[in-house]
Amino acid sequence: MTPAVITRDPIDTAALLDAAGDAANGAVTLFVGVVRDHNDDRPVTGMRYDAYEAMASDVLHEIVAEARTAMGEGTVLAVHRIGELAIGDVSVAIAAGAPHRAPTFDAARYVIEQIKLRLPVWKEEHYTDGAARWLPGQVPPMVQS
Amino acid sequence: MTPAVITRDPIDTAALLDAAGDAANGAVTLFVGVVRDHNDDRPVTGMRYDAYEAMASDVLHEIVAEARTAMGEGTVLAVHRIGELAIGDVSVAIAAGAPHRAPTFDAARYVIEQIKLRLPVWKEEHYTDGAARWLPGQVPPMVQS
Amino acid sequence: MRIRFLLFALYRDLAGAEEFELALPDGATAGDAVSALRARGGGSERLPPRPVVAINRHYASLDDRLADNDELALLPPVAGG
Amino acid sequence: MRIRFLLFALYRDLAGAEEFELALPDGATAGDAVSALRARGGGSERLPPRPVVAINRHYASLDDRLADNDELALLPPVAGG
Repeated sequence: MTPAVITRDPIDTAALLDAAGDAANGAVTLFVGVVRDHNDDRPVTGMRYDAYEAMASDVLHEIVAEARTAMGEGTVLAVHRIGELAIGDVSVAIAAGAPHRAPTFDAARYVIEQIKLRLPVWKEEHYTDGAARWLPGQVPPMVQS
Repeated sequence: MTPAVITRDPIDTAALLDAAGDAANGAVTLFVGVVRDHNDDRPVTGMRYDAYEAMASDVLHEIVAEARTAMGEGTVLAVHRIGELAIGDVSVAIAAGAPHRAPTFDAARYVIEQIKLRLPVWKEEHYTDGAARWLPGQVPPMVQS
Repeated sequence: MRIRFLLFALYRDLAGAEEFELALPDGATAGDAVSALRARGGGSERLPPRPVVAINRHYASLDDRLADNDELALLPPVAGG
Repeated sequence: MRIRFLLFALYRDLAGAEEFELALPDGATAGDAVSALRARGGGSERLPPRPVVAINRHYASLDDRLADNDELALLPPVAGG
Protein backbone atom coordinates (compact mmCIF):
# COMPACT_ATOMS: atom_id res chain seq x y z
CA MET A 1 0.00 0.00 0.00
CA THR A 2 1.28 3.47 -0.92
CA PRO A 3 2.13 5.16 2.40
CA ALA A 4 0.74 8.61 1.52
CA VAL A 5 -2.20 9.21 -0.78
CA ILE A 6 -4.32 12.20 -1.83
CA THR A 7 -7.51 10.85 -3.35
CA ARG A 8 -10.99 11.79 -4.54
CA ASP A 9 -12.32 8.35 -3.62
CA PRO A 10 -13.86 7.26 -0.31
CA ILE A 11 -11.22 6.19 2.22
CA ASP A 12 -11.15 2.51 3.15
CA THR A 13 -10.24 2.68 6.84
CA ALA A 14 -10.46 -1.10 7.26
CA ALA A 15 -7.81 -1.60 4.59
CA LEU A 16 -5.55 0.94 6.31
CA LEU A 17 -5.99 -0.81 9.65
CA ASP A 18 -5.18 -4.18 8.09
CA ALA A 19 -2.12 -2.85 6.30
CA ALA A 20 -0.71 -1.25 9.46
CA GLY A 21 -1.50 -4.20 11.72
CA ASP A 22 0.54 -7.00 10.27
CA ALA A 23 1.77 -9.95 12.29
CA ALA A 24 4.84 -8.10 13.55
CA ASN A 25 2.92 -5.05 14.74
CA GLY A 26 1.08 -5.69 17.98
CA ALA A 27 -0.34 -2.19 18.25
CA VAL A 28 -2.11 0.00 15.73
CA THR A 29 -3.46 3.51 16.21
CA LEU A 30 -5.88 4.74 13.58
CA PHE A 31 -6.92 8.38 13.50
CA VAL A 32 -9.91 9.34 11.41
CA GLY A 33 -11.25 12.80 10.61
CA VAL A 34 -14.94 12.97 9.74
CA VAL A 35 -16.98 15.82 8.25
CA ARG A 36 -19.09 17.16 11.09
CA ASP A 37 -22.67 18.34 10.95
CA HIS A 38 -21.90 21.63 12.68
CA ASN A 39 -19.05 24.05 13.29
CA ASP A 40 -19.19 26.78 15.94
CA ASP A 41 -22.88 25.89 16.34
CA ARG A 42 -23.62 26.59 12.67
CA PRO A 43 -25.27 23.62 10.89
CA VAL A 44 -23.17 22.25 8.04
CA THR A 45 -24.39 20.32 4.97
CA GLY A 46 -21.04 19.34 3.49
CA MET A 47 -17.47 20.31 2.81
CA ARG A 48 -15.41 20.87 -0.30
CA TYR A 49 -11.72 20.06 0.00
CA ASP A 50 -9.39 21.77 -2.42
CA ALA A 51 -5.71 20.87 -2.72
CA TYR A 52 -2.54 21.65 -4.57
CA GLU A 53 -2.56 17.99 -5.43
CA ALA A 54 0.96 17.36 -6.67
CA MET A 55 2.54 19.29 -3.80
CA ALA A 56 0.15 17.82 -1.23
CA SER A 57 1.17 14.33 -2.28
CA ASP A 58 4.85 15.23 -1.84
CA VAL A 59 4.29 16.89 1.54
CA LEU A 60 2.18 13.99 2.83
CA HIS A 61 4.93 11.57 1.82
CA GLU A 62 7.46 13.71 3.73
CA ILE A 63 5.29 13.85 6.84
CA VAL A 64 4.71 10.10 6.82
CA ALA A 65 8.42 9.43 6.32
CA GLU A 66 9.28 11.69 9.27
CA ALA A 67 6.79 9.84 11.50
CA ARG A 68 8.12 6.48 10.35
CA THR A 69 11.71 7.49 11.08
CA ALA A 70 10.76 8.72 14.57
CA MET A 71 8.91 5.45 15.26
CA GLY A 72 12.03 3.38 14.57
CA GLU A 73 10.17 0.31 13.30
CA GLY A 74 6.68 -0.28 12.01
CA THR A 75 4.30 1.12 9.42
CA VAL A 76 2.77 4.56 8.92
CA LEU A 77 0.06 5.21 6.33
CA ALA A 78 -1.97 8.34 5.59
CA VAL A 79 -4.77 9.10 3.16
CA HIS A 80 -6.38 12.51 2.64
CA ARG A 81 -9.54 12.79 0.61
CA ILE A 82 -10.37 15.89 -1.46
CA GLY A 83 -13.36 17.03 -3.49
CA GLU A 84 -16.98 17.21 -2.32
CA LEU A 85 -17.60 15.42 0.98
CA ALA A 86 -20.87 14.87 2.81
CA ILE A 87 -21.55 14.84 6.55
CA GLY A 88 -20.01 11.73 8.07
CA ASP A 89 -17.55 11.16 5.24
CA VAL A 90 -13.98 10.39 6.27
CA SER A 91 -11.72 13.24 5.14
CA VAL A 92 -8.43 11.91 6.50
CA ALA A 93 -7.21 8.64 7.95
CA ILE A 94 -3.84 7.83 9.47
CA ALA A 95 -2.72 4.39 10.62
CA ALA A 96 0.45 3.68 12.60
CA GLY A 97 1.43 0.12 13.48
CA ALA A 98 4.42 -0.97 15.55
CA PRO A 99 5.41 -3.69 18.00
CA HIS A 100 4.52 -1.46 20.99
CA ARG A 101 1.74 1.03 21.56
CA ALA A 102 3.35 4.31 22.62
CA PRO A 103 5.10 5.02 19.30
CA THR A 104 1.89 4.32 17.38
CA PHE A 105 0.01 7.03 19.28
CA ASP A 106 2.89 9.45 18.81
CA ALA A 107 3.17 8.74 15.08
CA ALA A 108 -0.54 9.12 14.34
CA ARG A 109 -0.64 12.31 16.37
CA TYR A 110 2.42 13.70 14.62
CA VAL A 111 0.97 13.06 11.17
CA ILE A 112 -2.37 14.76 11.84
CA GLU A 113 -0.70 17.76 13.52
CA GLN A 114 1.69 18.18 10.60
CA ILE A 115 -1.14 17.80 8.09
CA LYS A 116 -2.89 20.70 9.81
CA LEU A 117 0.31 22.76 9.70
CA ARG A 118 1.81 21.95 6.32
CA LEU A 119 -0.43 20.12 3.88
CA PRO A 120 -1.60 22.43 1.05
CA VAL A 121 -5.28 21.58 1.44
CA TRP A 122 -8.21 23.93 2.05
CA LYS A 123 -11.79 23.38 2.99
CA GLU A 124 -14.94 25.26 2.13
CA GLU A 125 -17.81 24.64 4.46
CA HIS A 126 -21.36 24.61 3.12
CA TYR A 127 -24.17 25.65 5.44
CA THR A 128 -27.85 24.75 5.56
CA ASP A 129 -28.77 28.32 4.60
CA GLY A 130 -26.91 27.95 1.28
CA ALA A 131 -23.89 30.01 2.33
CA ALA A 132 -20.32 28.74 2.07
CA ARG A 133 -16.96 29.89 3.33
CA TRP A 134 -13.33 28.87 3.22
CA LEU A 135 -12.28 27.94 6.73
CA PRO A 136 -9.44 29.89 8.30
CA GLY A 137 -6.19 27.95 8.29
CA GLN A 138 -2.65 27.93 9.56
CA VAL A 139 0.45 29.51 8.10
CA PRO A 140 3.02 26.75 7.55
CA PRO A 141 5.80 27.46 10.08
CA MET A 142 8.71 26.93 7.67
CA VAL A 143 7.71 29.89 5.53
CA GLN A 144 6.67 32.61 7.92
CA SER A 145 7.97 35.82 6.45
CA MET B 1 -23.52 0.03 21.50
CA THR B 2 -22.45 -1.06 25.01
CA PRO B 3 -19.45 1.12 25.89
CA ALA B 4 -17.37 -1.62 27.55
CA VAL B 5 -17.45 -5.27 26.55
CA ILE B 6 -15.52 -8.41 27.45
CA THR B 7 -16.21 -10.97 24.74
CA ARG B 8 -15.11 -14.32 23.33
CA ASP B 9 -16.13 -13.27 19.82
CA PRO B 10 -13.98 -11.56 17.17
CA ILE B 11 -13.91 -7.78 17.58
CA ASP B 12 -15.61 -5.74 14.86
CA THR B 13 -13.33 -2.72 14.64
CA ALA B 14 -15.34 -1.16 11.79
CA ALA B 15 -18.48 -1.16 13.95
CA LEU B 16 -16.55 0.51 16.78
CA LEU B 17 -15.21 3.16 14.43
CA ASP B 18 -18.70 3.84 13.07
CA ALA B 19 -20.24 4.04 16.52
CA ALA B 20 -17.60 6.50 17.78
CA GLY B 21 -17.62 8.63 14.64
CA ASP B 22 -21.15 9.93 14.48
CA ALA B 23 -22.10 13.19 12.80
CA ALA B 24 -21.22 15.30 15.83
CA ASN B 25 -17.76 13.78 16.29
CA GLY B 26 -15.26 15.11 13.78
CA ALA B 27 -12.33 13.11 15.13
CA VAL B 28 -12.00 9.46 16.08
CA THR B 29 -8.97 7.67 17.43
CA LEU B 30 -9.08 3.88 17.31
CA PHE B 31 -6.46 1.84 19.12
CA VAL B 32 -6.15 -1.84 18.28
CA GLY B 33 -4.03 -4.49 19.95
CA VAL B 34 -3.12 -7.46 17.78
CA VAL B 35 -1.59 -10.82 18.75
CA ARG B 36 1.99 -10.69 17.51
CA ASP B 37 3.96 -13.48 15.95
CA HIS B 38 6.89 -13.01 18.28
CA ASN B 39 7.77 -11.71 21.73
CA ASP B 40 11.33 -11.00 22.85
CA ASP B 41 12.41 -12.73 19.62
CA ARG B 42 10.63 -15.95 20.55
CA PRO B 43 8.20 -17.10 17.83
CA VAL B 44 4.60 -17.25 19.05
CA THR B 45 1.77 -19.40 17.69
CA GLY B 46 -1.11 -17.92 19.66
CA MET B 47 -2.32 -16.50 22.92
CA ARG B 48 -4.88 -17.54 25.50
CA TYR B 49 -6.57 -14.70 27.37
CA ASP B 50 -8.05 -15.52 30.74
CA ALA B 51 -10.20 -13.07 32.69
CA TYR B 52 -12.19 -12.64 35.85
CA GLU B 53 -15.04 -11.87 33.52
CA ALA B 54 -17.61 -10.26 35.79
CA MET B 55 -15.06 -8.03 37.45
CA ALA B 56 -13.29 -7.23 34.18
CA SER B 57 -16.58 -6.02 32.74
CA ASP B 58 -17.11 -3.73 35.75
CA VAL B 59 -13.54 -2.40 35.65
CA LEU B 60 -13.67 -1.78 31.90
CA HIS B 61 -16.91 0.17 32.34
CA GLU B 62 -15.22 2.25 35.05
CA ILE B 63 -12.18 2.97 32.87
CA VAL B 64 -14.32 3.98 29.91
CA ALA B 65 -16.48 6.21 32.09
CA GLU B 66 -13.37 7.93 33.46
CA ALA B 67 -12.06 8.57 29.94
CA ARG B 68 -15.46 9.85 28.82
CA THR B 69 -15.66 12.25 31.78
CA ALA B 70 -12.16 13.59 31.09
CA MET B 71 -13.06 14.08 27.42
CA GLY B 72 -16.00 16.34 28.29
CA GLU B 73 -18.10 15.42 25.27
CA GLY B 74 -18.02 12.55 22.80
CA THR B 75 -18.03 8.78 22.81
CA VAL B 76 -15.63 6.20 24.26
CA LEU B 77 -15.97 2.49 23.52
CA ALA B 78 -13.75 -0.44 24.48
CA VAL B 79 -13.87 -4.16 23.73
CA HIS B 80 -11.49 -6.77 25.10
CA ARG B 81 -11.51 -10.25 23.67
CA ILE B 82 -10.69 -13.33 25.76
CA GLY B 83 -10.23 -17.02 25.06
CA GLU B 84 -7.96 -18.55 22.42
CA LEU B 85 -6.59 -16.04 19.93
CA ALA B 86 -4.45 -16.63 16.86
CA ILE B 87 -1.67 -14.49 15.41
CA GLY B 88 -3.15 -11.34 13.91
CA ASP B 89 -6.37 -11.52 15.95
CA VAL B 90 -7.48 -8.29 17.57
CA SER B 91 -7.31 -8.68 21.35
CA VAL B 92 -8.44 -5.19 22.32
CA ALA B 93 -9.98 -2.23 20.52
CA ILE B 94 -10.72 1.23 21.87
CA ALA B 95 -12.50 3.98 19.97
CA ALA B 96 -12.79 7.58 21.13
CA GLY B 97 -14.79 10.10 19.13
CA ALA B 98 -15.19 13.80 19.90
CA PRO B 99 -15.61 17.11 18.08
CA HIS B 100 -11.85 17.78 18.23
CA ARG B 101 -8.86 15.53 17.89
CA ALA B 102 -6.66 16.04 20.96
CA PRO B 103 -9.14 14.62 23.50
CA THR B 104 -9.67 11.53 21.34
CA PHE B 105 -5.97 10.65 21.42
CA ASP B 106 -5.85 11.26 25.16
CA ALA B 107 -8.95 9.15 25.82
CA ALA B 108 -7.82 6.16 23.74
CA ARG B 109 -4.40 6.31 25.34
CA TYR B 110 -5.88 6.54 28.84
CA VAL B 111 -8.08 3.50 28.29
CA ILE B 112 -5.31 1.23 27.01
CA GLU B 113 -2.91 2.32 29.77
CA GLN B 114 -5.54 1.69 32.44
CA ILE B 115 -6.43 -1.68 30.91
CA LYS B 116 -2.79 -2.68 31.27
CA LEU B 117 -2.78 -1.48 34.89
CA ARG B 118 -6.17 -2.56 36.23
CA LEU B 119 -8.13 -4.96 34.05
CA PRO B 120 -8.20 -8.47 35.59
CA VAL B 121 -7.08 -10.22 32.41
CA TRP B 122 -4.09 -12.51 31.89
CA LYS B 123 -2.44 -13.94 28.84
CA GLU B 124 -0.67 -17.20 28.23
CA GLU B 125 1.62 -17.17 25.27
CA HIS B 126 2.02 -20.33 23.17
CA TYR B 127 5.31 -20.90 21.38
CA THR B 128 6.20 -22.81 18.25
CA ASP B 129 8.14 -25.36 20.34
CA GLY B 130 4.93 -26.32 22.18
CA ALA B 131 5.80 -24.46 25.39
CA ALA B 132 3.49 -21.91 26.99
CA ARG B 133 3.81 -19.35 29.75
CA TRP B 134 1.73 -16.76 31.53
CA LEU B 135 3.15 -13.36 30.71
CA PRO B 136 4.37 -11.22 33.58
CA GLY B 137 1.94 -8.44 34.45
CA GLN B 138 1.47 -5.34 36.52
CA VAL B 139 0.26 -4.97 40.07
CA PRO B 140 -2.79 -2.69 40.05
CA PRO B 141 -1.66 0.52 41.78
CA MET B 142 -4.74 0.94 43.97
CA VAL B 143 -4.03 -2.24 45.91
CA GLN B 144 -0.29 -2.27 46.48
CA SER B 145 0.15 -3.63 49.98
CA MET C 1 -18.69 -18.33 57.58
CA ARG C 2 -18.20 -19.75 54.09
CA ILE C 3 -15.87 -18.03 51.66
CA ARG C 4 -15.68 -18.81 47.96
CA PHE C 5 -12.19 -18.49 46.48
CA LEU C 6 -11.59 -17.82 42.81
CA LEU C 7 -8.19 -18.37 41.20
CA PHE C 8 -7.05 -17.22 37.78
CA ALA C 9 -4.26 -17.83 35.29
CA LEU C 10 -0.96 -18.72 36.96
CA TYR C 11 -2.57 -18.97 40.39
CA ARG C 12 -5.13 -21.45 39.11
CA ASP C 13 -2.32 -23.52 37.60
CA LEU C 14 -0.34 -23.42 40.87
CA ALA C 15 -3.30 -24.41 43.04
CA GLY C 16 -4.67 -26.90 40.53
CA ALA C 17 -8.23 -25.59 40.74
CA GLU C 18 -10.13 -22.46 39.85
CA GLU C 19 -12.51 -22.48 42.76
CA PHE C 20 -12.41 -23.45 46.44
CA GLU C 21 -14.82 -23.04 49.30
CA LEU C 22 -13.54 -22.87 52.87
CA ALA C 23 -15.10 -22.26 56.26
CA LEU C 24 -13.40 -19.43 58.16
CA PRO C 25 -13.93 -17.98 61.63
CA ASP C 26 -16.09 -14.85 61.80
CA GLY C 27 -13.98 -11.69 61.58
CA ALA C 28 -11.38 -13.26 59.28
CA THR C 29 -9.63 -10.86 56.88
CA ALA C 30 -8.78 -11.50 53.24
CA GLY C 31 -5.21 -12.11 54.38
CA ASP C 32 -6.39 -14.73 56.90
CA ALA C 33 -8.32 -16.40 54.10
CA VAL C 34 -5.26 -16.54 51.85
CA SER C 35 -3.26 -18.07 54.74
CA ALA C 36 -5.96 -20.67 55.29
CA LEU C 37 -6.03 -21.54 51.59
CA ARG C 38 -2.23 -21.89 51.47
CA ALA C 39 -2.26 -24.07 54.60
CA ARG C 40 -4.62 -26.44 52.82
CA GLY C 41 -1.74 -27.71 50.69
CA GLY C 42 -2.25 -29.74 47.49
CA GLY C 43 -0.48 -27.00 45.48
CA SER C 44 -2.13 -24.06 47.22
CA GLU C 45 0.97 -23.60 49.34
CA ARG C 46 2.68 -22.40 46.14
CA LEU C 47 0.44 -19.35 46.01
CA PRO C 48 2.12 -16.10 47.10
CA PRO C 49 1.44 -15.12 50.71
CA ARG C 50 0.33 -11.58 49.80
CA PRO C 51 -1.43 -11.67 46.43
CA VAL C 52 -3.61 -8.92 45.02
CA VAL C 53 -7.20 -9.75 45.98
CA ALA C 54 -10.69 -8.69 45.06
CA ILE C 55 -13.70 -9.08 47.34
CA ASN C 56 -17.00 -9.41 45.47
CA ARG C 57 -15.40 -8.09 42.26
CA HIS C 58 -13.72 -5.02 43.80
CA TYR C 59 -10.02 -4.65 44.43
CA ALA C 60 -9.49 -4.97 48.17
CA SER C 61 -6.81 -4.98 50.83
CA LEU C 62 -5.61 -8.10 52.63
CA ASP C 63 -6.67 -6.29 55.82
CA ASP C 64 -10.30 -6.06 54.74
CA ARG C 65 -12.68 -8.24 56.73
CA LEU C 66 -14.78 -10.85 54.96
CA ALA C 67 -18.46 -11.61 55.38
CA ASP C 68 -20.35 -14.86 54.92
CA ASN C 69 -20.64 -15.90 51.25
CA ASP C 70 -18.06 -13.38 50.07
CA GLU C 71 -16.29 -14.11 46.81
CA LEU C 72 -12.54 -13.71 47.30
CA ALA C 73 -10.49 -13.64 44.10
CA LEU C 74 -6.69 -14.04 44.05
CA LEU C 75 -5.37 -12.04 41.12
CA PRO C 76 -1.94 -12.46 39.53
CA PRO C 77 -0.39 -9.22 38.22
CA VAL C 78 -2.70 -8.24 35.36
CA ALA C 79 -1.65 -8.48 31.71
CA GLY C 80 -4.52 -7.36 29.50
CA GLY C 81 -4.34 -5.51 26.24
CA MET D 1 10.96 34.83 -18.44
CA ARG D 2 7.53 33.23 -18.21
CA ILE D 3 6.09 32.33 -14.81
CA ARG D 4 3.04 30.16 -14.29
CA PHE D 5 0.92 31.20 -11.30
CA LEU D 6 -1.36 28.76 -9.47
CA LEU D 7 -4.10 29.98 -7.13
CA PHE D 8 -6.09 27.89 -4.70
CA ALA D 9 -9.21 28.13 -2.58
CA LEU D 10 -9.89 31.65 -1.31
CA TYR D 11 -7.12 33.14 -3.47
CA ARG D 12 -8.60 31.58 -6.59
CA ASP D 13 -11.99 33.03 -5.69
CA LEU D 14 -10.47 36.48 -5.08
CA ALA D 15 -8.51 36.52 -8.33
CA GLY D 16 -11.27 34.86 -10.34
CA ALA D 17 -8.95 32.30 -11.96
CA GLU D 18 -6.87 29.33 -10.93
CA GLU D 19 -4.00 29.91 -13.30
CA PHE D 20 -2.18 32.87 -14.81
CA GLU D 21 0.93 33.21 -16.91
CA LEU D 22 2.96 36.41 -16.80
CA ALA D 23 6.23 37.57 -18.33
CA LEU D 24 8.66 38.90 -15.72
CA PRO D 25 12.13 40.43 -15.98
CA ASP D 26 15.04 38.07 -15.34
CA GLY D 27 16.09 38.07 -11.68
CA ALA D 28 12.56 38.65 -10.38
CA THR D 29 11.79 37.20 -6.98
CA ALA D 30 8.62 35.44 -5.90
CA GLY D 31 7.65 38.68 -4.13
CA ASP D 32 8.14 40.65 -7.37
CA ALA D 33 5.92 38.13 -9.14
CA VAL D 34 3.16 38.52 -6.56
CA SER D 35 3.37 42.32 -6.94
CA ALA D 36 3.12 41.99 -10.73
CA LEU D 37 0.11 39.71 -10.42
CA ARG D 38 -1.65 42.09 -8.01
CA ALA D 39 -0.91 45.06 -10.32
CA ARG D 40 -2.71 43.22 -13.09
CA GLY D 41 -6.06 44.01 -11.43
CA GLY D 42 -9.29 42.21 -12.35
CA GLY D 43 -9.58 40.93 -8.76
CA SER D 44 -5.92 40.02 -8.33
CA GLU D 45 -5.38 43.25 -6.43
CA ARG D 46 -7.42 41.65 -3.63
CA LEU D 47 -4.73 39.01 -3.06
CA PRO D 48 -2.57 39.59 0.02
CA PRO D 49 0.76 41.34 -0.69
CA ARG D 50 2.79 38.71 1.19
CA PRO D 51 1.13 35.32 0.76
CA VAL D 52 2.75 31.98 1.49
CA VAL D 53 4.22 30.71 -1.77
CA ALA D 54 5.60 27.51 -3.22
CA ILE D 55 8.02 27.37 -6.14
CA ASN D 56 7.80 24.17 -8.16
CA ARG D 57 5.86 22.45 -5.34
CA HIS D 58 8.21 23.42 -2.49
CA TYR D 59 7.49 26.01 0.15
CA ALA D 60 9.61 29.06 -0.65
CA SER D 61 10.37 32.57 0.51
CA LEU D 62 9.16 35.71 -1.23
CA ASP D 63 12.86 36.61 -1.54
CA ASP D 64 13.65 33.51 -3.61
CA ARG D 65 14.50 34.22 -7.24
CA LEU D 66 12.45 32.65 -10.00
CA ALA D 67 13.65 30.94 -13.15
CA ASP D 68 12.00 30.67 -16.53
CA ASN D 69 8.98 28.33 -16.53
CA ASP D 70 8.80 28.16 -12.77
CA GLU D 71 5.47 27.25 -11.22
CA LEU D 72 4.63 29.77 -8.48
CA ALA D 73 1.74 28.81 -6.22
CA LEU D 74 0.04 31.28 -3.88
CA LEU D 75 -1.19 29.32 -0.86
CA PRO D 76 -3.81 30.51 1.62
CA PRO D 77 -3.25 29.40 5.21
CA VAL D 78 -3.70 25.61 5.04
CA ALA D 79 -6.71 23.84 6.52
CA GLY D 80 -6.41 20.12 5.86
CA GLY D 81 -7.52 17.30 8.08
